[in-house]
Amino acid sequence: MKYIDEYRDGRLAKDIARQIAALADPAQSYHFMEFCGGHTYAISRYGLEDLLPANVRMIHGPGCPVCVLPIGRIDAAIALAMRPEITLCTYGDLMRVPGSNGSSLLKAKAAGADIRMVYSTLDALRIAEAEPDREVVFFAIGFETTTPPTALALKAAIAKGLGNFSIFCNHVLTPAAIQNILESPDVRKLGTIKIDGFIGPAHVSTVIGTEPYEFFAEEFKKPVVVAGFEPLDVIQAILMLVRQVNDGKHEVENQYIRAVTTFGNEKAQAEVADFFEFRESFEWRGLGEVPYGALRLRPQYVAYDAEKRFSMVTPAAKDNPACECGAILRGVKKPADCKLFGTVCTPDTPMGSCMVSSEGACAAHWTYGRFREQARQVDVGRAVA
Amino acid sequence: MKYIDEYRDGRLAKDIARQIAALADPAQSYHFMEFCGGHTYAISRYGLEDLLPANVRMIHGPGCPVCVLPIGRIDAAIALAMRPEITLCTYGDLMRVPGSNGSSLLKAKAAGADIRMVYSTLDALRIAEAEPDREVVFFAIGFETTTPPTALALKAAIAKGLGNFSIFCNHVLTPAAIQNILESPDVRKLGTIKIDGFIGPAHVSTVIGTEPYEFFAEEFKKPVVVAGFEPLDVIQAILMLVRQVNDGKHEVENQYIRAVTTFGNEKAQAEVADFFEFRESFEWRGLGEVPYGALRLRPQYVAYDAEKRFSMVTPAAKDNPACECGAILRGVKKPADCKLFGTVCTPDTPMGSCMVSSEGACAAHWTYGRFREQARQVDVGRAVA
Amino acid sequence: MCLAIPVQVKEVLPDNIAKVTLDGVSKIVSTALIDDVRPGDYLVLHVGYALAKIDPEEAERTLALIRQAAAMGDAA
Amino acid sequence: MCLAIPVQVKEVLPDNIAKVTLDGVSKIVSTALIDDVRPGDYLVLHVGYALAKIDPEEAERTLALIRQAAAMGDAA
Amino acid sequence: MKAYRRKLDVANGRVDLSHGAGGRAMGQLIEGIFHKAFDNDWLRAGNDQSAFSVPGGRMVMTTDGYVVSPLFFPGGNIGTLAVHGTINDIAMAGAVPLYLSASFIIEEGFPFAYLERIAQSMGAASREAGVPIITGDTKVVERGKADGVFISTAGVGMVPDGLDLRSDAARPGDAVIISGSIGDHGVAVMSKRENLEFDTDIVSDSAALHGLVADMVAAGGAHIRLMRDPTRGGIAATLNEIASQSRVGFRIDEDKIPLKPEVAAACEFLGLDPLNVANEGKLVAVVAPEGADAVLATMRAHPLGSEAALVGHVVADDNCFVQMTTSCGGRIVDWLSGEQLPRIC
Amino acid sequence: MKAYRRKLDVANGRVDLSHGAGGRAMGQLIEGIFHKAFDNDWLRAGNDQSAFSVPGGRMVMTTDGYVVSPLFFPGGNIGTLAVHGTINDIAMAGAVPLYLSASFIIEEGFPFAYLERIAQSMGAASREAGVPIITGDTKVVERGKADGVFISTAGVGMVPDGLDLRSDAARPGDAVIISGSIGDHGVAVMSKRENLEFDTDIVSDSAALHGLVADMVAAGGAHIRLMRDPTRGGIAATLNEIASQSRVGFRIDEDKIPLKPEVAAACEFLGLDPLNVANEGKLVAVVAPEGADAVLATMRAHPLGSEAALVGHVVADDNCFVQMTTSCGGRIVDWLSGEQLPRIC
Ligand code: SF4
Ligand code: SF4
Ligand SMILES: [Mg+2]
Ligand SMILES: [Mg+2]
Ligand SMILES: [Mg+2]
Ligand SMILES: [Mg+2]
Ligand SMILES: [Mg+2]
Ligand SMILES: [Mg+2]
Ligand SMILES: [Mg+2]
Ligand SMILES: [Mg+2]
Ligand SMILES: [Mg+2]
Ligand SMILES: [Mg+2]
Repeated sequence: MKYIDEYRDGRLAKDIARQIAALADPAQSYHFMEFCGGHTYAISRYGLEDLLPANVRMIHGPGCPVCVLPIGRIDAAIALAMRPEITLCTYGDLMRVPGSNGSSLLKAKAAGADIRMVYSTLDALRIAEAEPDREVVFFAIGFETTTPPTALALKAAIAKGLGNFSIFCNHVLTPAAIQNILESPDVRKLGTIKIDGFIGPAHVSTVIGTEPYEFFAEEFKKPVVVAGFEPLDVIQAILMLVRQVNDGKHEVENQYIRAVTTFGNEKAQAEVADFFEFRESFEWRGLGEVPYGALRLRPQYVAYDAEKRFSMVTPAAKDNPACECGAILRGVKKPADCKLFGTVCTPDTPMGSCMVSSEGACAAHWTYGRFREQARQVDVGRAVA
Repeated sequence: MKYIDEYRDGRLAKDIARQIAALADPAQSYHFMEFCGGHTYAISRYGLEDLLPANVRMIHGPGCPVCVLPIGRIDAAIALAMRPEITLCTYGDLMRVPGSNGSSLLKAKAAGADIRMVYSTLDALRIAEAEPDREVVFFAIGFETTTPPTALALKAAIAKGLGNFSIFCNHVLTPAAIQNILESPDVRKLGTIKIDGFIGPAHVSTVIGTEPYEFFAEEFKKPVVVAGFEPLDVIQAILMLVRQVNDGKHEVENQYIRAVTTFGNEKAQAEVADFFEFRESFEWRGLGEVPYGALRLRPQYVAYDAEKRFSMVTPAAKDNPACECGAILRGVKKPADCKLFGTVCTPDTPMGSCMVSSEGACAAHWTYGRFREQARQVDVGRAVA
Repeated sequence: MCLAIPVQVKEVLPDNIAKVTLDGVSKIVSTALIDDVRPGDYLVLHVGYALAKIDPEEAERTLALIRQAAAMGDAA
Repeated sequence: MCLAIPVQVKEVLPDNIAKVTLDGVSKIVSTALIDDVRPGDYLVLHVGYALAKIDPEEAERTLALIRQAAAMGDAA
Repeated sequence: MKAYRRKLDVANGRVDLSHGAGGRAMGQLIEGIFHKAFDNDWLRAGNDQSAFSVPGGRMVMTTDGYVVSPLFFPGGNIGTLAVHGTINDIAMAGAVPLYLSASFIIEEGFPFAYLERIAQSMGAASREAGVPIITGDTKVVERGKADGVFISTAGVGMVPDGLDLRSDAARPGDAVIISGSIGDHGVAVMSKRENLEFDTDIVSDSAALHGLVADMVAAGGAHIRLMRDPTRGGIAATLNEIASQSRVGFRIDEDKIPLKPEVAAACEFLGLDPLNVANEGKLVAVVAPEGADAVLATMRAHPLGSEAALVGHVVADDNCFVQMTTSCGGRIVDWLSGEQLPRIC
Repeated sequence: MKAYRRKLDVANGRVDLSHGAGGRAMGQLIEGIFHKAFDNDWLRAGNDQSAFSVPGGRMVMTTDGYVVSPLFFPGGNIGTLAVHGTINDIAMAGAVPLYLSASFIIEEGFPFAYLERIAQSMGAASREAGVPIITGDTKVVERGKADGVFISTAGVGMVPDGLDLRSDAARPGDAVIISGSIGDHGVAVMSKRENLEFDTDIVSDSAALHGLVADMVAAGGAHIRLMRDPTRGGIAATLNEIASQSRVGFRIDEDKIPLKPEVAAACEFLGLDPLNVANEGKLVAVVAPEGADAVLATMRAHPLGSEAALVGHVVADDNCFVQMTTSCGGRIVDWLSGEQLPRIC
């Protein structure tokens, strides 16, 4: 697979890792946050942690749109889907996300809700056209990457005069979240650790470009390397971050230059701007309220806004108080530090947001990496015995 | 089963049969037509033919509302049922009745039509109430017996303001048909045989009484005995007819006096009269056009008349030209005289009206009595060999 | 034609409805076409509606006539 | 986040639609967010929409940098 | 660090698509409901198939799919049927049923509570019969693509040495014996059908007949020509099948056929002939004349055959007619044409 | 006077409710489509069960329900799956498959033409495998209560003397061998699913593996610990099942797992892991180290095992982890959680 296989070469990855080890100052530690779930996934899936020296540590950020969706939004979607006139279209990722009281879209479907999994917003549009008697609602989630397809669907629905199509908008914004991680008042409550740099999003950046990260790099004096999602992309980005730290720099670098430009896809940005506007504040699961952290439909498209059209309310719903997602998403704790991890909380029965999608920090660690804890525990156990 | 078992006593039947044999003049033959399929069924089901002397012969009349429904009406019902908005409710009897080109409601259902079998008009009403988005059409068939329940359903639909309920009316009238058998121009074409008397309908007569038969008895000089549907009822009625013939009488007698009165159920008649009026003419399968042979909804109920509401057309459709139903229904021929009988035409693949319902002359003979032909053929064969 | 059976009224219910039975099988039916329905009455039931009352005396009389004809046949 | 893959344009179809392939698997996708799509182009595909073009020269440059870093690590 | 598993919420939960996807949720459903209910080591071993030893000889294999609606009815449910029906098809060869398999196709949304009730009934029926369910399969299909649950069972059994019952073995003169009253099952099921609802105390006759059959084989094995359980299509279909397969006719006597008054009454209500109505715990045996008395006596001594009756005989008839003597004369008993529908006329 | 029967209009006709009612229409459907397609004397005998002789010894029985959607896909259809899948479950015990049963649950309205195509494929698959379908059942349910057709097959087979493969038999040090490339079946089916449609030349690997297995048993019977066909849930589910049943772990090597580029590409499109994707003509064998080479060589000599590969080993691990070495490091291979869904992220 061109542009995939070349970037998965394990030998090169190991060589670069050796170079990282050679460059990393043994007297100091390097903490880098990969904001995106895509990077978290690559790190876990390919076992990149095994290659890094002990003093280079990756902190998994909140960058998974499924994980960050608050329970209340899931509850609202379920309540909507249970209405007999509604057909709720959703990406498969959302089906198993837990709402309150063990509910989920998968279970709502089993209980009779008309919920259809779609691969693309185009499928949702097709359903709305084919079944004019149904109220077809597209459950829109995703970062900047996924928003333009929603905008185009809305545009097409308007062009076709599809009166039975609407959008439950949950699109969220990356820069706002990164900023929140660095400056939110919660940081004090949860404690924080030093973050020495960021790996910036791959596909979000194809849309928004590298320019939006300049502010952080400057304001918080942190290097940012925008990187692709393949293992070599990630390991190269880590090398670039180590170099910046060693050089005392805090620049925005672009490792994913084959697909990301400085200003991104301006056509896509324009489509989004036509239909969406900022929300003043939006709850991110695990992060709390994030100012300007999400989008909603512009007022002139109220007829297509499912929240308005169906007077949806987002019930207040609490995460499990034992869940450490907040601290994990800020790098203060690791998944295995949570006492629910791997006991009551697993991908089959997720309790917190980080266990929801395979890109969540806890899920990635459970699915791909938990043998490491185990190996450590076993080793410790043997040493003690 | 009270009022059933007593009238099925085989010993008594045999004794009465002997009395018939004793009374029947060996020098003459007695041809009686049982108008009703119910009687045809009883004769075949209980093997009453085995009991009668050779010179007393029963001719099976057209009295089965399923059998007499013209192909075109079935075709029209199928065309209606195939419309996506329509739910067609029907008694189970109609499901297998053949329309043109091997079609049937059963096959239309298999092809996707929404067709529901109901036990009662009440069920059809319930469906219309429960599914307000469906256009629920009740496929009404039947003689005077079955018409009052249709009238009550219509009354209830009006009272409940059920705008999605309507009736495809195929209710037919017994006296008109009997008259047709005796005087239709077809009789000349098909030939006819002497009919010495009629067994009059059981349950039709609970509604209309015995009075309507007075006209025939008088006009055509034929005795009529209204009789119940149990075997003893039938055999007693035959005895009564033999007596009348022997006595040169042509009266209306009432064997079924436990349930039938002279003027019938006047309350039921009034309900029918409120909602229905005569059709000037209506095709009976096997008989052709019968003047005043059927009912339709009165014009003020046009909104409930499926024929009007859905602009139904009854396509011209021909029976199989080899089918002898017309002659059989007039007693000119017997089922086994038809060359299609038992070869291409069986209850599984009926070609003509008489093979359709288990009360049709051909079907009853096939299902219950065909071993007699066989026995005769075998006997003949042996004699020849 | 016209499948109909004799059933006995067990219970008269509101709105022209009755519970009827035949040998241990019972069903709810409409009696809207019949006046003065009482428990114990026998009715002729067709497609969920009672069409007529059965007159027990006439029924007995018919049976008596049948038996009488049969006796004559038996003798014959 | 944001599963996206590099696909090659096989055929440009009317109405901002293209047929794209990845190793013998092809699919119809929307190119409404991209200008000047041509057969042979590589695109980044996400939920049925192309989001960006892949620049082959930059891709080669990145790989060269990676190999260079690796060579240094290998030597290390 | 073993994964904790939340208990199946059998009281309130429902089957969803994950229960058919081959992952942990499916494993939990199978263990929590099926293994628990069927309770044997074969299943617990968790192999793709189950093994057993046989002594060598003639075996039989059979299968049936169960799609009954409603799923629960007086006297049983789809699960008891699935066990009894397949055991009976084995027993009709005179064979000793040994093992069953069960394939479940479940509609998304089906309540765990119903599934457990069905599985428990199956487990109980299989234990009572001494025929374990040793292997199975579970699939889940989307809502609207099934009707609650469908069950297909298959079974194997061992035929006693020297016994060879076949549907073409009926000979003129043979006796026709029915093990008990007909139509109970069909009437019990129809009494709960929407739109037909009527009240009756009739319960399904669903039962495993292999015990009765074993007694019959012991008493008159050499004389038994063949056996059939008259399920779909009733006695009428069974006799017609035998007639055409053996190229014979039947002459049976209506008066001798055991029939409960309530079943007769329900058939009057619905316009059905009890001869066409399904049975799930009855058998029809065709027995050489010299063995008829012994077989009948043995049947009557068994609780499932206490009302057994000799109802007629096989006759030579190239037309394969099933003729029946009625109270008044004679008639043919034919297959039912088309679906068994309530009629108005 | 035998009743004439109009020919089944296979080209244009559809299954209606009468075809499941136990009357003549059902008989005609069964004879006209199933008996014709499966073509053997057991079925034609028309008994409720079919008989066969066995020599005595250990037998296996298995069942599976088939509900695949779409019914037809590149490389096969629901019928070929129903034959291959059940044969394979028998073969996984090292057994010689002998006989199959087939239970059909058909949705009202299903075209005869499709049913015949499916039945013909089953007949061909069963003849090719030498495993006849000797007994069956047909039910018809109302439109909207099934999904075209469901098929449940069961099968029996005879285990060669001395062989005892069990899911708890894997031991540390054993070799893990896969018979060929993974994920072909799942990708072929998904390529035809509505909303997912993509074009690929990939065809299902659906195949009967008992021939391959017989060779393996002949070459290294004593060394084979167990075999599994990695169907639903893919290789990942199969290895995890074995791990937990044998209380061991696995260490496998991603680079060694045979995977077609098109399958890898389709999984990239859909966001799926090929390890979770279903196979229908592949097996995983766990083999004692001393037998691994011989077994692997034998497999490679068989057309269905020409791409067989030794992909890893069993390790001692109380946690029963399936660990996989990737190009860059290591990871766990876990069961799939929930349904296999295309993902966006
Ligand atoms: S293991 Fe579960 S509960 Fe604990 S932090 Fe992770 S998601 Fe939250
Ligand atoms: S046998 Fe069939 S074709 Fe012939 S007269 Fe009777 S119904 Fe008509
Ligand atoms: Mg069977
Ligand atoms: Mg059933
Ligand atoms: Mg059976
Ligand atoms: Mg299985
Ligand atoms: Mg049977
Ligand atoms: Mg199996
Ligand atoms: Mg399947
Ligand atoms: Mg299997
Ligand atoms: Mg069967
Ligand atoms: Mg298997």
